[in-house]
Amino acid sequence: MFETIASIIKICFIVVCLLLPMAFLLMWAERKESAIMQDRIGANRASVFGIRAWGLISMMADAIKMFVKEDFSPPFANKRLFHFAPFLAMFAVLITFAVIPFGPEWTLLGHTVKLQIADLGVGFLYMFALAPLGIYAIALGAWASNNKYSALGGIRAVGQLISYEVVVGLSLIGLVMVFGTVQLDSIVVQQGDYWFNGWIPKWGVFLQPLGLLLFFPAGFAETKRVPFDLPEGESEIIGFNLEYSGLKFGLFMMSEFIEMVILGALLTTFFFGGWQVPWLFSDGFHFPWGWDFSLPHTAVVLLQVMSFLTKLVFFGWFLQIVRWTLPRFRYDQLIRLCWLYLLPLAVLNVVITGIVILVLQ
Amino acid sequence: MDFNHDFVAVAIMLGLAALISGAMVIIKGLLGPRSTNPSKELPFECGVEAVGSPRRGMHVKYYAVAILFIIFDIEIIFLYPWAVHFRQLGLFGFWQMLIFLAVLVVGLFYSVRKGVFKWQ
Amino acid sequence: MAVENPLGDAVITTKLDAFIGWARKWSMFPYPFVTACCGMEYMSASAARYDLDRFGAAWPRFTPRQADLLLVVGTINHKLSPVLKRVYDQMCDPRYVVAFGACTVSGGPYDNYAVVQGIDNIIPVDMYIPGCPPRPETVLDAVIKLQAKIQNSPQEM
Amino acid sequence: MSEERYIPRNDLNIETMQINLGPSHPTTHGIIQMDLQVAGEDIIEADVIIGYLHRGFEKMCEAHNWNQAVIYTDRLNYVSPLINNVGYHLAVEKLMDIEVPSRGQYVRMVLSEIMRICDHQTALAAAAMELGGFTPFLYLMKGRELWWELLERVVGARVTTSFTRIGGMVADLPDWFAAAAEDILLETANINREVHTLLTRNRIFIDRTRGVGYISPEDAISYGFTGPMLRSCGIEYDVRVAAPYLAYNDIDFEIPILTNCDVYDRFYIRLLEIDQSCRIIKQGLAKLPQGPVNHLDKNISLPPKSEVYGSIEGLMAHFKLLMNDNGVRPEAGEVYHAIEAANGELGYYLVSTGELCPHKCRVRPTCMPFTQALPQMIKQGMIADVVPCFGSINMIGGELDR
Amino acid sequence: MENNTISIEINGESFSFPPGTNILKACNMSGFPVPHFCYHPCLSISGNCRMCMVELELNGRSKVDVACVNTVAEGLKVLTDTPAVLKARRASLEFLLLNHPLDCPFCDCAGECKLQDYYEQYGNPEYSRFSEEKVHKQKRQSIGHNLKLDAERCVLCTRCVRFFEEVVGKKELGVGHRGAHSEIHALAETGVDNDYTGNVVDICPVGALTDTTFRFQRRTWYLQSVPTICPGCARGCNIELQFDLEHEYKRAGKRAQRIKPRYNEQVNQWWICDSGRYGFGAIDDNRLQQASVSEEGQNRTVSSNEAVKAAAKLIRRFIDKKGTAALAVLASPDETNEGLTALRQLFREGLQLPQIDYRLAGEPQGVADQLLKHADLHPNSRGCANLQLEPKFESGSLATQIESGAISGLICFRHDLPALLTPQQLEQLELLVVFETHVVEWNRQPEVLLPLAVYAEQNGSFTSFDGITQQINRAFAPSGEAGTALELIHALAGELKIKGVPATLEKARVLMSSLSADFATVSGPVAGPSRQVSKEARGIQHV
Amino acid sequence: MAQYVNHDQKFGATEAIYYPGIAKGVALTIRHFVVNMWFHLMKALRIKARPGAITIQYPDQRRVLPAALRIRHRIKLNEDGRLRCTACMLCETACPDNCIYIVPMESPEEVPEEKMPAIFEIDLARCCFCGMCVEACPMDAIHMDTGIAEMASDSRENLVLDLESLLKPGPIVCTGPAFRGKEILELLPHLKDVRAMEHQTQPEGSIYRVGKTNR
Repeated sequence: MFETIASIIKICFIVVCLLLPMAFLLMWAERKESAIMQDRIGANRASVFGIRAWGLISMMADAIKMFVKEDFSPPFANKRLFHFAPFLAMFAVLITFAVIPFGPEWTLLGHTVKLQIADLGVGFLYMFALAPLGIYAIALGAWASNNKYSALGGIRAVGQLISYEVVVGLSLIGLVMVFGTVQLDSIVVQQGDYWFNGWIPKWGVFLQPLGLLLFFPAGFAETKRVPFDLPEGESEIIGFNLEYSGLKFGLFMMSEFIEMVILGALLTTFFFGGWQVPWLFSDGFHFPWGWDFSLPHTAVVLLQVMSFLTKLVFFGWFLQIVRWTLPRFRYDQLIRLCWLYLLPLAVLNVVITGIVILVLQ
Repeated sequence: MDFNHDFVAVAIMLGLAALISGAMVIIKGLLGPRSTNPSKELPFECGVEAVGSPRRGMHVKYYAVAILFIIFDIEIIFLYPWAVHFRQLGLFGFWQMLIFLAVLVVGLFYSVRKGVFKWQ
Repeated sequence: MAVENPLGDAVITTKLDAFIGWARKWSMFPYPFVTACCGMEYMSASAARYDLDRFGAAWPRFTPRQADLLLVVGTINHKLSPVLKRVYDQMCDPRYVVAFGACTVSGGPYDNYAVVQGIDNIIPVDMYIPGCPPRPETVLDAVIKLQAKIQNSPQEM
Repeated sequence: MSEERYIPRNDLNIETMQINLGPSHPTTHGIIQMDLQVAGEDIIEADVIIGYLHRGFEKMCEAHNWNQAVIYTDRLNYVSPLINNVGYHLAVEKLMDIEVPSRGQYVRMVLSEIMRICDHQTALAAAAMELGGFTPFLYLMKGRELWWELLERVVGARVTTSFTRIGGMVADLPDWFAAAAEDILLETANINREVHTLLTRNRIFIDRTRGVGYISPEDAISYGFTGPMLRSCGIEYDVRVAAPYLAYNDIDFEIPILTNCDVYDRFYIRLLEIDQSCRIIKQGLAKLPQGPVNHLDKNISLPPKSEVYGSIEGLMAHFKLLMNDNGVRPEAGEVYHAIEAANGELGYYLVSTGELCPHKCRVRPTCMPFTQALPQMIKQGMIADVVPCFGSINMIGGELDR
Repeated sequence: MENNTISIEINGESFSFPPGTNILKACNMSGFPVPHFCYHPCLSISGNCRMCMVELELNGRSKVDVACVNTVAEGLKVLTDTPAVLKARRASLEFLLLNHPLDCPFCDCAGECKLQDYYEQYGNPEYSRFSEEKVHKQKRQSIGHNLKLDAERCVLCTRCVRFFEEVVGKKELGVGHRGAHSEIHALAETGVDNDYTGNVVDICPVGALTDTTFRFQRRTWYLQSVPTICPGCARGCNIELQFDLEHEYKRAGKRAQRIKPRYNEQVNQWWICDSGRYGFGAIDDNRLQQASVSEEGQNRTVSSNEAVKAAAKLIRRFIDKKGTAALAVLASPDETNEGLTALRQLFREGLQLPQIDYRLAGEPQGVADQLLKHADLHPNSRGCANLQLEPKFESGSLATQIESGAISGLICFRHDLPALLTPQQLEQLELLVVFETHVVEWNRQPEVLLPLAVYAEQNGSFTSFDGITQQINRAFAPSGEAGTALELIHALAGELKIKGVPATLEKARVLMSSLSADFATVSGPVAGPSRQVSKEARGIQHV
Repeated sequence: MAQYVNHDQKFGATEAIYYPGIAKGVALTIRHFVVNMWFHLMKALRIKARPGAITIQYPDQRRVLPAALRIRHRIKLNEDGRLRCTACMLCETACPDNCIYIVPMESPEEVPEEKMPAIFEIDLARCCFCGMCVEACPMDAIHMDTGIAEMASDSRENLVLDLESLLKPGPIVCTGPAFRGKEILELLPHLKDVRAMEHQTQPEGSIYRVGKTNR
């Protein structure tokens, strides 16, 4: 019973306090951050009672406006699929977060709570099984729209997303080989180890640098953001969602941003130590140069959760930077990049990892 | 590990996600003005009238990629259990999987030579 | 569907109207119907120096379904006018039209056989921006005035 | 959708789909319609439909007098209006057989080069934006904005300059101009570097542009390409060298040549030309001679305002020039004069019958040949290639459709 | 070489002129125009503007002198554009402009001002060296009912003074004060008062004398001009009708702007009387725009075509019922010869009507004077007479015939019937078809009322009282649905199935010329309306 | 003299492996971000620094507008407070768009200029802001230097300026002061601050030097 209540609280926390706000923040960052790096100001005029909040209020206006915008359902479309697709897009990204640990075990009032919604033994498989639901959402929405641009966008999306799905999967094999588990929590815990007398944490980024270089573009491609925004391809085919109006379009957009949050979370979890803070152990900091700070358990947990969030925010920021820096791929180049560069390299990564592990054994 | 409990949590997650997404879609369906006119009921194509339907056979190249995906994705699923138990399997397991991967790579090479990724 | 209040007490509806009007005025996704010279100033107005984004009106949506604001930027001639009309028709409510520049307002210097003498002959216009092309300040001024107009008009829901 | 058209294209019976890019499409930043037959991502057939911005340039010029017509030349290539002004009035002056004083020529040259920079920056910005690079777009826009704000202080307008008159300019360059231009030149070079960093050494960008939109040098010549488009095909032709006008003969500069005939080279050559324009501006401002900018004949250029307000002679000369039946009337005859505009050879063909208005005012639009060649360029490629191809030809609707 | 000519050399070419010809005239006639302000071929020489400087060379001695005062002499060599001459002219101009006010912005003469023209051609490339305060004189003086004098702008050429003295024969203006303070002033307290005052505005080379009717109405460069003939009286003065068809929004329907005389040696020389000059208002004011048909007391507006059809039906029915003798036609002496020819063809040759006239008893007569004015206020009475548009047999005036019932149908062109016939007489008419240019108060509505074009709206010709047939030219399209007499009569003939009525001007001319010797030559500029006020036309009006 | 120079580009391994080029680009944008963010932060902390963006925050900040600007028209009064315009119609004649509409009338006896406009309208909807009317005006009456960019309106009728609004363009009749050195650099945040200057009332600023008046 306690676990169920805890789960509900955790889920509410994740969804209400983490995913949606993070997506919201990312949308804000999308505009504000791009503005700052482009020497401009970005949305800052919208205000409530004189509070402008650096343009955050503008995002609120966007959301409200999308709610009260005309809900256009094209008579030439397949109505059921047309309305189902945005639902599916949102649903698919919301559920993915279930297996990502955002904190260590927390002993609270005698109960031990895992700061993770579901520590499934098949965490990886859960993710790879459910995340691609989003592909269906796009494919269905694009097809249902019955518009040539969206049809092109849809078929591009399918081609792109399934291709990079393979690389995402393959690039993480090395990581699984290193950690010997597909349980995400376990992976994070193992990243709390250290090398070289505790100087360097055993984070995925050090264990699998090539894996990171492969996973990062592949994961990025899964979020359909520039330079991988071919399904949208605004200046070519306007986008797979061009017949959607108001919030239905907003849901597609929001799912993209949540995907970015998830990508950030996955990068954090796999390669940057998850909720681990370097040299923070369950009883406090133990620095390799000999300094020690003991901290109460709750403080440690909070620090670690904060660490997770900070990393998340950083990757959100970084992904935006990349998104606003690069031009867009072409479809065939994208596919070639995936199958001819990333995929063989991922295979190579598996082989190299195997050799290294065998040698070290 | 209480698997039951974790799956309950997943179920709750699924339910909540469905609730949120569904609520958004349904509430959106109720709000907003509505109007129509003959032009609005046509698909948008840069302001000119669309000729022909989008719903017809897509180019075969897209399907070639999809077929490759099916092959490789399934193989990757095979790789996961192998990777988890890689340390236990040792060198023999490594060679086995190397052969397996070699076959895959040969397949990939074959498809490259067949021009799956060539678009013109 | 206009909001009717059978009680005659319009407090709630006007508050709601004001609220929705507020949201709509700060979130205008433009559909830039860019044809000619004014496009240069539209680029300037949306670029860093003048930054239309500050008014929540900088994210161009190139599909009329998602756009709120039809920015008709540049000369519309008779060959192009059906295209403009169709794009306007395909927009979702609520929609606002800005005639950007002299050519769209009145035909401008092109008082001849080829050019539509003001797009208000084709579609209703909410805001006229004179200038050939209008300076970015004028564009921003038009956006501010349009926001006031949206805020003060009854909102359809 | 009942009217399905199945067009068997090849042995595989690949169905093609007809897609319209434009008239109102983000790629077509001028208004143009591209009617594509696509099989998957490949373009099988391409048809370019123009005329969406026809606004009767020639007829309007014929209805306005020789000086008034300049406002219509502004709106030809609205990215670099001043070059158009200069070209038009050089043609009129050739018709009237007069020459602007040497300061006037230098001023025209410097302003033309500034406009060339703006034009290239805009073209590059648009091309970058359409490839998804919004940040380079904004950086380049920033650079253009600098020049515009400088020009605004001299000319009074940001885009439509209408700055030249027969026999000179509306105003002289102020004395602070060189100092201000110096700083902006630095910033322009800086922005150029940033664009290089962001794009030209980026594999994604190279892939998108290298080898795309190929057109052979022979085809380029037979289509009538000029300007950067032609020079990116390795052909050495520039009106500034072939038939020097203004003060280009006194200036030391390079004309970059590239030989790959593709979108990358067209993009790159514009960046290089910006650098060269900076050089010309720098030298031009350094060499700027003293003296009047306007032709001194009272029957050609307006008297100074102080004379108009203060003396009956000035007032009468002013009236004689401005009253409709006493304005400038070139002798009957015809003339063609070409200059190197940002996009290539911009020529004006004028016919005078000795009347108040041009009898005929035909412009050789620089981007017309490019647009004609566009179907050939994009037919080799994919849908996504339309974007860089179109961006690289820098089509300007006002000039194309006139 | 004949005895009575003197041969001189102008710019290297030799010409011969009668003795006594002044050099300015000689140069002008030889195609080497010499600028001048005060000289006018019709006026005495005063030689005060010093603008007509030329270089005269006789017997190896040369000097720069005014061309107007000197007359031709055997062996004289004249050079009109040597540097010395140009310098002298420049100096003259600079002098004339010393005290000239900066009035071009509100001077009506701007655009047709000789000062401006000569400054453009001969003026100083440097601007004025005069930096002192200019002499101020009185502006805006009213010196006659239509004249305003601006003394500051005056260059004291005294053309106006001489015009009144020598042409009109009344000394009404004079020059007062001395030196830089000299100015023109009216001798009488009430200002000038004669019938030719407007001409001084034309001959004034600058904007000193302006016309109050045209003052500030329109800038001269907006005006287009067409050469035509004044319809004011039988003199047939040649005029330029100046009009503005652009700027429609501010014209308020007013097209004709002013009338300027046009030089014709035989008829009016350079002049025109005031009543002709200010008569252009009738072109646009109070015009009949649409045809109307009256049936059983119901009056309705119809198109001209329908009205012509109705008229034809009624005429046919009337003739069938009452015969041709009861139907009278009243042609108009204001119509063109061509229109009258068509009328004659239709009614006299075609329908064989005996009762055709062009006069009506009691019509107003003008007062003739010795210069231009003629008592007959219609431009084409002679044309009517030439075409024999007179009743075939005398049987009393139209009024008495109507009263007697001999005439019960009337087709009338442009006569003020309500004023000339009593209401009873009009009531007695069974059929009244009226072709009219202006709106007239009808106490008995005509059965058919057709709008007619005025002279400015059609091509054609008028024959003056002394038999000179001169062409009039169309300046603009007829107002409303009006048609020319030629068109309407041709259409009517078509409806009446009468052949032989000319449809075009040329056909009418052919027919005409066989009818009277006066019509053998139609004089006048054949060219259509010119786009702008031509420089040539302006040159003549200033001479 | 100009010469043709070949600039062909060759690509090597750094381009082939994507990452270096991308990293350079990302580094550039990050640099922009960090630098701008630093100045934003300084400003948020009320520390005097240049702004973090080149943006003009329009209704709150305004640019210093140059005197040569061609923007909304006005008609000047002369030193005695009389209308300068004498309805000479040169502006109307010079206007390529026919957007000026003048009806002249005779002015009262006491005014030296005999003629004045009864109606003077400029249709901003037509106007192409070419400045030819200013150039044509012989009386220094019409100017386009009000600095008023606020011309947008929701009806075309409001875009017609009548004589009254031309004479009283509003409180912010402005033109920037004459150029003082490096003012243009207001745009370059790397070199100088964005100058946010409120407009000052300068009713009689003219770009033209008015010469001797010896009328």
